[in-house]
Amino acid sequence: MATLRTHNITFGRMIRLSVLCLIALIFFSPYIFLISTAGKAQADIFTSSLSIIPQHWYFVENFTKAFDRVNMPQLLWNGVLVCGMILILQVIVAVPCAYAMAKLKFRAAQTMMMMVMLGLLIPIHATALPLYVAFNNLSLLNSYTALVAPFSISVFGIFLFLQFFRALPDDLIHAARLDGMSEMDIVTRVIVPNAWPAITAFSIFSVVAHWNDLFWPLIVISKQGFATPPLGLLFFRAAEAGDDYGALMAATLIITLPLVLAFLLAQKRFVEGITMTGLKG
Amino acid sequence: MTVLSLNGITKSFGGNPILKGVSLEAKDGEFIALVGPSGCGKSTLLRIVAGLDHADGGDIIIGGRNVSTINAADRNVAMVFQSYALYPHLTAGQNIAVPLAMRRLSAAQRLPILGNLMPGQKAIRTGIQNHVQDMASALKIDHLLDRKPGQMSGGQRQRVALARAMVRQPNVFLMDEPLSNLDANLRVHARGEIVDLHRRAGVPTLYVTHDQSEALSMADRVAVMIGGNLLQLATPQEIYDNPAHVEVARFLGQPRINVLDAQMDKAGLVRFGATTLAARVPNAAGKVMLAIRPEFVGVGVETSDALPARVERLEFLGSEVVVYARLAAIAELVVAKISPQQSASIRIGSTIGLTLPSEKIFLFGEDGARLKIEAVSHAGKLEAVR
Amino acid sequence: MTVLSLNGITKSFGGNPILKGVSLEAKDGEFIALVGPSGCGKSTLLRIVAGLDHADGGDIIIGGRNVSTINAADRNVAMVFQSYALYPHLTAGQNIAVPLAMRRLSAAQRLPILGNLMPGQKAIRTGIQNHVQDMASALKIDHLLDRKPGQMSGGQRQRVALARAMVRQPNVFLMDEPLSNLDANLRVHARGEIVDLHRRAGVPTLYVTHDQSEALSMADRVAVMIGGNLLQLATPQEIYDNPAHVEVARFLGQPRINVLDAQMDKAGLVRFGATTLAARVPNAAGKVMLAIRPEFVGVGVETSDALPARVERLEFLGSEVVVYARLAAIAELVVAKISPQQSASIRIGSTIGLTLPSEKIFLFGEDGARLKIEAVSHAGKLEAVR
Amino acid sequence: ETVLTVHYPMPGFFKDVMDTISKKFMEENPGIKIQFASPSPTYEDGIQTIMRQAGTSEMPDVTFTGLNRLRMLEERKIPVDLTLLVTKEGAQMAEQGFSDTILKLAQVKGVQVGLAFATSTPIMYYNADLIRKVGGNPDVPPKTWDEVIALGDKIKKLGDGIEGIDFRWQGDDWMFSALLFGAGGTMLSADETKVTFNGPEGLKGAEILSRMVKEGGLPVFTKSAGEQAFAAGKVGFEFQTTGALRNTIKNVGGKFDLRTAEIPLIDPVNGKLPTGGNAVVILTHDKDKLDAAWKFAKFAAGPYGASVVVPGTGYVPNNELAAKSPKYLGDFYKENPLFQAGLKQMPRMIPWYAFPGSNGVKVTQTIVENLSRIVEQSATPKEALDDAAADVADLLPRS
Amino acid sequence: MSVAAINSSISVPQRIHQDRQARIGWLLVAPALTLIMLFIILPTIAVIVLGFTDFELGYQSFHFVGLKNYIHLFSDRTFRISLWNTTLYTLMVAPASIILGLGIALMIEAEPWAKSFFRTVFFLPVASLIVAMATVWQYMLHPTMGPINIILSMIGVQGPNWLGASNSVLYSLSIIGVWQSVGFNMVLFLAGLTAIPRDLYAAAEIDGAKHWLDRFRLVTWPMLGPTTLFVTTISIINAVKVFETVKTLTEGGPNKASEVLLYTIYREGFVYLRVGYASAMTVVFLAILIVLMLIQYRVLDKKVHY
Ligand SMILES: Nc1ncnc2c1ncn2[C@@H]1O[C@H](COP(=O)(O)OP(=O)(O)OP(=O)(O)O)[C@@H](O)[C@H]1O
Ligand SMILES: Nc1ncnc2c1ncn2[C@@H]1O[C@H](COP(=O)(O)OP(=O)(O)OP(=O)(O)O)[C@@H](O)[C@H]1O
Ligand SMILES: O=P(O)(O)OC[C@H](O)CO
Ligand SMILES: [Mg+2]
Ligand SMILES: [Mg+2]
Repeated sequence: MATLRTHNITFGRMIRLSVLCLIALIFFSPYIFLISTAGKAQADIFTSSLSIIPQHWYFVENFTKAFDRVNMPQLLWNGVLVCGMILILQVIVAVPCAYAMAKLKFRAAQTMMMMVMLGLLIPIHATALPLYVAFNNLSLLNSYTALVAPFSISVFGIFLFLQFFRALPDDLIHAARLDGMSEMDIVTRVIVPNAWPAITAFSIFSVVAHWNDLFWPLIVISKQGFATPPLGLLFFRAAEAGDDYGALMAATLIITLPLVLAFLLAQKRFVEGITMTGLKG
Repeated sequence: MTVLSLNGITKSFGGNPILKGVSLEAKDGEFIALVGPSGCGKSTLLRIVAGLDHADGGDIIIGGRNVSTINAADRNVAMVFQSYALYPHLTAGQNIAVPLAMRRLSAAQRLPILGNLMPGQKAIRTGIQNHVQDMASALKIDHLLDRKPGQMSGGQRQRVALARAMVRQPNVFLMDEPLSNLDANLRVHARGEIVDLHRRAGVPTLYVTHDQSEALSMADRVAVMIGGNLLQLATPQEIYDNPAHVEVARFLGQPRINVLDAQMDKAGLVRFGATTLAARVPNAAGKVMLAIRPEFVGVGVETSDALPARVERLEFLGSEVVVYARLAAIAELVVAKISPQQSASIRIGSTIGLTLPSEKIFLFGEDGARLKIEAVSHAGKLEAVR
Repeated sequence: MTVLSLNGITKSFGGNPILKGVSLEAKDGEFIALVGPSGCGKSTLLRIVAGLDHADGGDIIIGGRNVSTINAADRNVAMVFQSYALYPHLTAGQNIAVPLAMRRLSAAQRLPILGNLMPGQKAIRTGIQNHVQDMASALKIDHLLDRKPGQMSGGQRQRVALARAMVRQPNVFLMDEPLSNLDANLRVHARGEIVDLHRRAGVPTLYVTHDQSEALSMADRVAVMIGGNLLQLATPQEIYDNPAHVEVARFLGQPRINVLDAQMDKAGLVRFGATTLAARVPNAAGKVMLAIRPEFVGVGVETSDALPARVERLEFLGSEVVVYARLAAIAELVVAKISPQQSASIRIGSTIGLTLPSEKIFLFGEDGARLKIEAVSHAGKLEAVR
Repeated sequence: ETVLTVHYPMPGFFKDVMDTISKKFMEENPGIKIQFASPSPTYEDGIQTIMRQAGTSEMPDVTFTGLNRLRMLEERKIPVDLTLLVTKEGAQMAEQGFSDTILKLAQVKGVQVGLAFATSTPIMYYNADLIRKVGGNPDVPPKTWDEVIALGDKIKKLGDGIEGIDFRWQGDDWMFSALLFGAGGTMLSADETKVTFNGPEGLKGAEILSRMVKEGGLPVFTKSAGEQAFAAGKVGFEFQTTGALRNTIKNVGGKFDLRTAEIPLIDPVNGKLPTGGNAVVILTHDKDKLDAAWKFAKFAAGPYGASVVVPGTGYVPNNELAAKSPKYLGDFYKENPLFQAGLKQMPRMIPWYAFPGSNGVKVTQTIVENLSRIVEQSATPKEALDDAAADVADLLPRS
Repeated sequence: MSVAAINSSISVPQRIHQDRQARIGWLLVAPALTLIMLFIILPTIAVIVLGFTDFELGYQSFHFVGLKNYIHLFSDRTFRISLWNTTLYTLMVAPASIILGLGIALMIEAEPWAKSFFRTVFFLPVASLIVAMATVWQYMLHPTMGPINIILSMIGVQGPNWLGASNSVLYSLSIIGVWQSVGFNMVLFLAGLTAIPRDLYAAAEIDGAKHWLDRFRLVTWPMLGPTTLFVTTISIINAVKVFETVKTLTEGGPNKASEVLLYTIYREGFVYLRVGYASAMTVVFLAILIVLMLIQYRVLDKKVHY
């Protein structure tokens, strides 16, 4: 008997695979040039011929330069520190709030819902001016505080956790109350351990956003010591002012890689998390 | 000794009265099954007893103490949920330990890492471990203690949930359809286990189910709740043989009891269609309901003292056959339960004779309340008067 | 006339054989219930018949045509899913219309807006409307046609799902536990409806359930599938009274059949514990299983020709009582089903006498296959030899 | 120990230079420590950073500001007035190479806002290989715009994606000034009340730009695209600051024969050129820091600083001592002919015009935007200049 | 007595219970609420107030100027261009990234192979620093030496001056914008797809939906409704918020052809330092966002939820 469909190659699947591969190639092509350029000598980069394989193998030199010219470890550390602090604060603030909104009956829950909806609409770009003025007046510019504080609240996080918690069975919380847990116990012992898919999904959103954010660091940071990766890269780009692209691409690779690796590791949970949080709708 | 008593509990949701004054007393070690159709307020009542929800009116007294205003956590009530509500991130052992840890360890001792450094913490934890181990042995789940709920079958989860509820010797035990997630075979088996366990623990238990056979087979007393009222609270036998209300009669018994509309005159003659039953019921003229359980309906050939009926459907159930037959006189469907042997000669569409033994007949008034029949004019079968 | 036939269907998932060569024939208008424990491959078989999944081997013939390589959409098979699988964004009416629209309207006519401009489209749509209306009337869901599934109760949804399946007069009707999402009372009611509907439509039906009473009461024939094999396919009565395999006997009947390990010698003497049954079974020496249904186990006082047993549990079920008693001789639990009257004198812990009428006894070989008993040495009760 | 925070723009040009200078400075002044604030990518970014930080604790002690933005700082009274300090030094200043001409570069209305650090003029870079290919003689570079345009056209016609000219009109008004001043024009009238860049001189300049596009093979490049294309050997001429010389040499590598020459002037007699570059400006008012900062400013802008800046970038020496003394740069120019183009143009240098009022940045943007219309050929030179003039008039302070 | 009468519908235990929940609720919500106030609500109010002033960074004092900023906005050519560009950009990027995201998600979901490989490739742009990738794009889009134009010229097409010409710069930015956001939408759609019950597809197949397009129309598309709404919302907001690529690649040029709202606001506020005026722009920007969302939820929300 002929086994139909299942996992063998059909004509339709061939087409689908080809289309998928083609689009993937297009999407990936900037990275091909990124990697190739990171391996080229300065004089080989701007040539009129299209060569992907570097003529001279210059990876080591370029990476060395990337590390030499900017304080790459400092930059990466700043990125990790800032994203880490932001993420931790966001989760610590958003989880209890979302729990209360989802599972406790009290009037403020509705007010909060309005605030959250409003907050979702107001991007940092809109509030940057007064925030800048305020940080300026408090002499807090050029500090981790300035980088972290405005993002310590993530209404998107509250929204996402809210969706997730609503789907958690009430019985679980009832059982916990009967077992003698206080509401704080419930948050730390029941909610958080079970919110990992949502926290993972949120972490990716949060880290991607803040690791890549240029707008805010550009405004509040003028000292290199506090530069986040994009700011550092911007500086690096300016520093090499359109010439040492090899080193620039090497630096770009160094800074892009951690996030890509993180996504690779977490992607399955990420999709799961989004599914479970009902973010999809 | 009365350990749990509910006095006139009322509750409405958004103006809808769900509980209309429910009162109930459970004696020490008693197992009370609370049955009723879906949405009648069983879970609501249970949640109110647990302290997870609060009544609009009425009092809850547990062990002599009015706990109406007391927190769920402080009532020392244990509950098993339909969904089991095990903590998915904890192993079975850790799940069972939770209520003990919450009660025996101080807040400081419970802290994640710091807690380990607190004085006395070690000893208490060991105590809890032992206790959990004992409980697990009793429920034969020793081998599961290291598994998480996701790695257990429904029956195993249910046992862990039971263990978690029992481990701390609660004042009252509440169970909300704990077996409804199990498959049929396991369910029958688990019934026995719960009854055993209850007997050993001796804690008064309120057991919600909508499965009548569970209620009848497990409980010391069955409380039938319908439409927010507790219609009857009695032993299974009493409630089955002597239902106080037509809804109770209807709710219990599979297949359902036959209820026929009838008219009763002052003289005590009950008529339905052209058939008459002479009974003596004090002050009860008017519309009545005549009810008889399927297993008491006699099925035979058409004779003069049997009611003729046409067979519409036969349901073979292995050890018995259910006959659905429509009475020729009043076009009402009557259900009879007979043995397969008896049913051998019966075909769909054929006419049979039904007899309704009058001593097995219940009469209910128009409001559904049971009418006590003081005497029936003649023993034996319901007479067909043509 | 055979309308559906399956020949040696095999299927494995990731090397695990799930179906091990299932063959089955359904005649026109026949209602076949496919029962078996969870995970035995019932749904898989159904999905293969529907064309949603494909067998590794074997053929499916529907209406004389081998459809093994044909698309689900072209098999003209209707299916009702356990989850009902109604389209949540469409009203009941639109849901029911889908299979008609898919078949009657061309791809162009189905286009969202453009479709309305296609010639002939109006007339066909009206035809579909009428058809849906008729179907809805037949199933008494006229009033639901404008509601979306989210606004309907379980029972209503189930009826809409039935309507969607029936509306296009399929060659074969497949149902995968369509009642398992309904509550007990509704379930019993819905059984009747489905049987009725089936009778009117006259389409051969494969009905999957793991509820034995559904299978026994609804089906013309019952197919018992266990571990990927179809162990028996026969009428309900036949399958109950004459199980071909110990698993079939175990699966059907509530409470479960009693199965006792026994030893048979060449002479045909069956021994279990110290008890002997003299039977004549050709070529069957060695270990055997002796089985008897609970309703045939006689319960009485301890006499010399009864087996003494200690009562461990009594389950009152209203019209009957189930007695769990442990045989004194071999410490095996035996279950008996008796009437409440009979049970009146029985107490937990007391000793009773059990009789096992030998003509009601089944013998199964070690492999589970039924052993035909050609003759029993003496009629009457199983003799207790001390 | 005094710690000085120093901010500078365009690290691409200056990072190595700054590192070298500060190292040497700290060696010579052990009591002073230099630390760098995050450099700004451009002059415009630099001035914005300083203005945002003005008066806050974030404000650096010393900054390097584009010469055209000194006025903006001065109008907001942000920097320290160095006039007194200069006076106190007396003759010593001149000895150090700070001639009056040089000092003037960083004066606004008589106030010494800073000391010129690096100065530049726009020069012509060209690809000798391409010129040879079209039959030109690379040893005799074009002297007029017409010649440039004619050669550009020929080069463009080589095809294969080769362009004739890259002219750095983007970013700010500096290269436009080169055309305008080269024709003898000015931005505003002498009393700074009227816009004059749309006069006949300006128009000539704009027309040259337009002709470069139409006839000379000047494509619409972004700043970096043009640089990259030139470095790849795909462009015949490039007009931009001499400050980019060192980078260009690095980028070109051995790919082609790179040459430089003086930029053509529309009016070869009276034509002038804007002075690019930046000045070191002291922001701190703290007594100790001010002393240290003054020391550093003199050091950086002094002969040693210049001797580092010039070879490291391509800027022309702003210090007369450095330019002449063999101790500093005397020999360098002999050995590096590419660097001479800028040097030769020094006599024509006049200040890079700084617009009055608070809208300076916006004025510059307005001019650039209108230039882009010319380059894109979406407006005639006249239309574009008139529009720009009208907009700029609105942005000037009303008096 | 009257107090008791008013509260008669609520029993004492219930009130105690409610109070307790409210107290705990407030406690848990308090940090979030404080921070929302501090970092969202107050600054927003400040922006609105500043919009009525002539505040400039660097100058210490400011005056209230009434509606002057707003009146000026109407005649500000840059602002108008910026508004128009942002609209165009959004109209290009949002639909393209939604459709591509959906298409890719559907193909990946249907494809048993290399799911996570494809997922990663398409998500890569989301996870990459746009500042960094901008440099790559600038190179890719180089008019003469960029790989894109070289490839185009191989097939005999004269590629446009992507980022350099005012008639193509917005398209170029849009291409980058789509490239950047498709992966994000794809992930959301993938999540939405996994949540669709398999039974519905089986039912559709049995109902005669032979072609995948039929099944898509009958099941996938309607079931993805809520996801699509969410994705649309996010895509529009993100498109309206375009900033990084403009800042790093074009600085709004050439000739304002890539001037977009946020960049204009940024320039007014942090480059020209005219905070008052920039605040007025911000208020308009916010108003646009809010109106967009309101329309979305009014119009679409009813349609997608069942
Ligand atoms: N929080 C609530 N808000 C509004 N109505 C509620 C709430 N909780 C329960 N109800 C309503 O109260 C009624 C009783 O609910 P309850 O859960 O107690 O029924 P039940 O007897 O447990 O039913 P089941 O057998 O289905 O579990 C139902 O009609 C339900 O809709
Ligand atoms: N797509 C699949 N991949 C792998 N294993 C599968 C798949 N589908 C079913 N199975 C396995 O095949 C076996 C039979 O599954 P099936 O759903 O047919 O059982 P069933 O008899 O319908 O059970 P139930 O009564 O629980 O519905 C199960 O063990 C199941 O885990
Ligand atoms: O680089 P500089 O210092 O020569 O200044 C010139 C202009 O900034 C170039 O546009
Ligand atoms: Mg309930
Ligand atoms: Mg199944």
